[in-house]
Amino acid sequence: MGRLSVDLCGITLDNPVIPASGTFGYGYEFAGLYDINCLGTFSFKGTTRHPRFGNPTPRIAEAPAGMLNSVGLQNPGVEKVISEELPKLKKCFRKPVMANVSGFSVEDYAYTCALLDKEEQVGWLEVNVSCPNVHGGGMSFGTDPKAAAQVVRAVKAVTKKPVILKLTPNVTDIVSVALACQEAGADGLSLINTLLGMRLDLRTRKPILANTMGGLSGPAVFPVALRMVYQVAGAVSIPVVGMGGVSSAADVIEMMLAGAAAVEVGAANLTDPFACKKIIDDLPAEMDKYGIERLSDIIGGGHAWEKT
Amino acid sequence: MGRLSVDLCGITLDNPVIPASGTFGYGYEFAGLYDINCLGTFSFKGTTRHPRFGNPTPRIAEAPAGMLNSVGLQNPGVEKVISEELPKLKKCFRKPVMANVSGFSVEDYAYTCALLDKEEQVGWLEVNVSCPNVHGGGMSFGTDPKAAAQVVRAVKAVTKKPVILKLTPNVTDIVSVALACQEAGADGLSLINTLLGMRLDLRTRKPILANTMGGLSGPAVFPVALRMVYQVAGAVSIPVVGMGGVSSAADVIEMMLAGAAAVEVGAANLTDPFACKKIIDDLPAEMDKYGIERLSDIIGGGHAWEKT
Amino acid sequence: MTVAENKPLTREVYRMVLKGDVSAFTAPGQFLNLKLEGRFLRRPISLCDLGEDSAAIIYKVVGQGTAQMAAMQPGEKLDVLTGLGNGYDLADAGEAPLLIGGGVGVPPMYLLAKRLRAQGKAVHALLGFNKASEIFYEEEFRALGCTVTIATADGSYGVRGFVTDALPKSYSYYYCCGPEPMLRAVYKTAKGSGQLSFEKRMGCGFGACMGCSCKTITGYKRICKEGPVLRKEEIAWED
Amino acid sequence: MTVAENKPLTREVYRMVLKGDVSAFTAPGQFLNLKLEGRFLRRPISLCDLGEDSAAIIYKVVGQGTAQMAAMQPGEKLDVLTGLGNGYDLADAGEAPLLIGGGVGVPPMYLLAKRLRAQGKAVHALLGFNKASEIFYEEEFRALGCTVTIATADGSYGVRGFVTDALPKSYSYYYCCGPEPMLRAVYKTAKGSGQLSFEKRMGCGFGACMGCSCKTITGYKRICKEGPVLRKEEIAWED
Repeated sequence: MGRLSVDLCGITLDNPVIPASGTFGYGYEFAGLYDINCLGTFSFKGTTRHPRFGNPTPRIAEAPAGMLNSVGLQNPGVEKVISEELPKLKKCFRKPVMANVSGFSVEDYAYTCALLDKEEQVGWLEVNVSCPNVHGGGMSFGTDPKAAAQVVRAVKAVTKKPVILKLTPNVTDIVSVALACQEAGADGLSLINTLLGMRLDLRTRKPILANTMGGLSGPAVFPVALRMVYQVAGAVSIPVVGMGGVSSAADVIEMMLAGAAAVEVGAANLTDPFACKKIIDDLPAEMDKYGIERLSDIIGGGHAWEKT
Repeated sequence: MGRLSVDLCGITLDNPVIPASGTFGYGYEFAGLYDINCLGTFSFKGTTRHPRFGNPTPRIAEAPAGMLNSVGLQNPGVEKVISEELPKLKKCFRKPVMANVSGFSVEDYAYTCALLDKEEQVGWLEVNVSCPNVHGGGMSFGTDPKAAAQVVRAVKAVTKKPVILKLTPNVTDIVSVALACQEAGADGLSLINTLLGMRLDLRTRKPILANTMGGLSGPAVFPVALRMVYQVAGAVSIPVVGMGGVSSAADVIEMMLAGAAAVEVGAANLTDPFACKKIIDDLPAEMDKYGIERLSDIIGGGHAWEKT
Repeated sequence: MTVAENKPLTREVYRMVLKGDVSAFTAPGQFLNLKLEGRFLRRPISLCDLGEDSAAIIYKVVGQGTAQMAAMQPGEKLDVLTGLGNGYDLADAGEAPLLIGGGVGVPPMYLLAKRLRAQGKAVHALLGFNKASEIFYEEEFRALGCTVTIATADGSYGVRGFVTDALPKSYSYYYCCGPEPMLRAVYKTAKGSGQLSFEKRMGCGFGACMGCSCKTITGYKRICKEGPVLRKEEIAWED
Repeated sequence: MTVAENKPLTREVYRMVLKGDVSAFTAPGQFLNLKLEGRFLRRPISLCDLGEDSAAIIYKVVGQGTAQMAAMQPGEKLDVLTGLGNGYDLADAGEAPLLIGGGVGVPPMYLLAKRLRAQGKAVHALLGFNKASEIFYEEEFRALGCTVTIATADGSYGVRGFVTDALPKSYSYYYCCGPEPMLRAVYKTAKGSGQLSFEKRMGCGFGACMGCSCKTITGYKRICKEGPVLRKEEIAWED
């Protein structure tokens, strides 16, 4: 157990840094750049029951201190992920990986998770009920506590692996969704997914994204993400994985003080492929600055003042 | 009627640029810097029934491409605003001003609006049901369509001036709130107010804001604001005032394409006191770039492709 | 990398030379990805020329990002990802390849021409622009020993019309880079086989985000990774 | 404005001289507000010295913003709002004013001392620091003809302890600038009347946003507008 190690649902991570789903592919793009075993783990590309091409392009737009994406869950489908991607991954990553799952019906979720449950490489199932990109899809589950709880129960019924629900920030009351998921048996929560946003092209007078709207990520969303992590971590007793605009070791520390047991890094990987490695390398010096001996000591430390 | 002029609820604005409430005081701070009659109008400091000091300090925190504030509606109360601020304003601003009103009960709103209704300087009442800073205050009204409609009806009953409801973005479905306000008789809508956010001080391990959380504004929120303006303008038939991170003439045009009849500029005024004047000066050249003859022609132009 | 040169070629088109490690580049048609101060996403720009320790790019000022680039001074440092994408395969060129470039699609053709000339091929460069005032690099291609045809949409120089109005009778193979309408036209009109380079809004530029995916006969491809160069035979036009 | 000088005075404290129009400054104790590349909010920094067309500021590197400032080179341009806030009123000084500065609260005392010396006052400068290695401007105050007392918290130089442990027996009036705990201590211990300068996180710095309001005996005040200098008599400590 080093200074950086943390526990996530019973599995020890060497450090809390986790590339977020959709920004790290299935790992091997980055394995060509550095040894990805330095990561705590990573959450692989959102996987669905059936193969998906995703949304039409353009899928990407620039934003102030961030970006919009409407990739729309492009993935080869769970069977191919298991038969082709995971074997490739095994060659470059020896740690348990986080399997990110999306679906369009409760059955989809259960089907996909049941198959991934059999894969020993998979340490956690991160169930995305919040992808804002797919019409009538993921969105609806994550915005309704009952629907989210339904997904949790269906998934828990088919797996013994820890189930982490990934929540959408596009709601009035994220705490109620979080509590419903905990009650339904979720082992952890991860938040925030992207904020629904949009840009228009002044020349064509049309949306820049072919899908009209897309998810905003990057530093721009960090204060909103931190607020929601703080609120949720203060309300639930299961571990919370914080994400949303994290791009430095200091951001990781701030998220953990807010209550995150681990931290996912998303958009930063796309502007700097070495972002996560740099953050991990920077953490010890950053911890020294603030007199932090072990990262695990500060989880939720930002709530201590409330009791005084 | 110049190239820049637009109509807002029956009142003609020389241009659509409106400093947002809380970033322009009662006008005369800026009147010392330039002739504020160049503005379309401005929305004055959020005014309440009783005087308020607001929240404890720190009330301000830095954010990527934006800022957090938890000022908490500091204002001298409606009586003093009428007896002291408006007369001072009359000396430096000859156009109708937008009166921004907040309250903590339906009666508060009605009381404050009834008094402001008698002031001929006041052109519009912008009713803020979304201020995220006041515990148990504004927030609740704006997150519940029924409560928002209640406020609209109470205010409409005491004024003949156009009533513009200022909506919060911290909701799952802003369109439902917008439609409820329209149905209840609102003459217009303005959005978005700030996104609820938070920052922690890594040294003290406490929230930077004394009020724990505050409202995020600035360019960071622009894509979320644009998305909501686009959604609401596409759903309602009353004028929409767009705001959220607008800081350039191009942003104004993008907001109007999304459906905004006029545009409020907030945080930009705080980093550059001349921001609104510059935006107005830049508009004609920016319009030329995109072949826009009159700004009023492009309102909602970003929706045209939907019909094709 | 460090900006060594940054000069306008026309009113809107600039040429920038960057000094630094360029060992990652393996073929013409590849691109680099620039991080600009205050912009979140990188700017992908295709490689125009390659030196021992320098890379030349040509870009058009269209938005705030490129305007920022145009203002950069020699000596300024830039965070650059190099050697990105899958470039042109010279093996198919044959003896008399045709290189078709349109507007900012011209630059990658320059390094390709240079390499093909080095192999002693008879290179015909067919370059399309809107009008005479926007033409650049005509002399540079001639200096490589290419035969050059210029087409201008308004007829103010060379052949009036599009590159497809100036296709030569015979060539062994073609390489093409330009705006999508031009790619489609060339795909439909040009005889024989070729390779075409595509442009799409990218997130990362190195294959991670699936932001620039497209459908092809041989499956889904990432323009930034398996592309930007695709073979005519695998292209499946969306819509 | 343009950076003319930017040098460290201690390991963490820097002095920057900015050239440009400084006509908006009317009194010591006022501040300027800097826009830094990539930072949204401006950085308010109190005026340390004033020339015909230049202003000197002294700042401590505490965060990313100030670290960015420390890296700035002469010649670099900065967007600066000048002449902000309500400074010290010299009219109350009397013949032998006491100037109390702590840490980065020392700089505004320098211009004040300069102005008071120009009026022929007998100025006593009482400056507090954490330790000897953090002391700056002792000689500069002496050069103005001030009597100078230094207090260090760790006793590594001058009087051991806080400025309140080194208050002189007699003085006509006091002016004070420093961290809030020091202001409170001086407010409680120092005899007679004075003016104290406050620091708060600001939004705009020119009175628009109400981000830095505080309660006083005479009503609500904005630290950036009616402040940063408040008279002892009007101060109402929050808490």
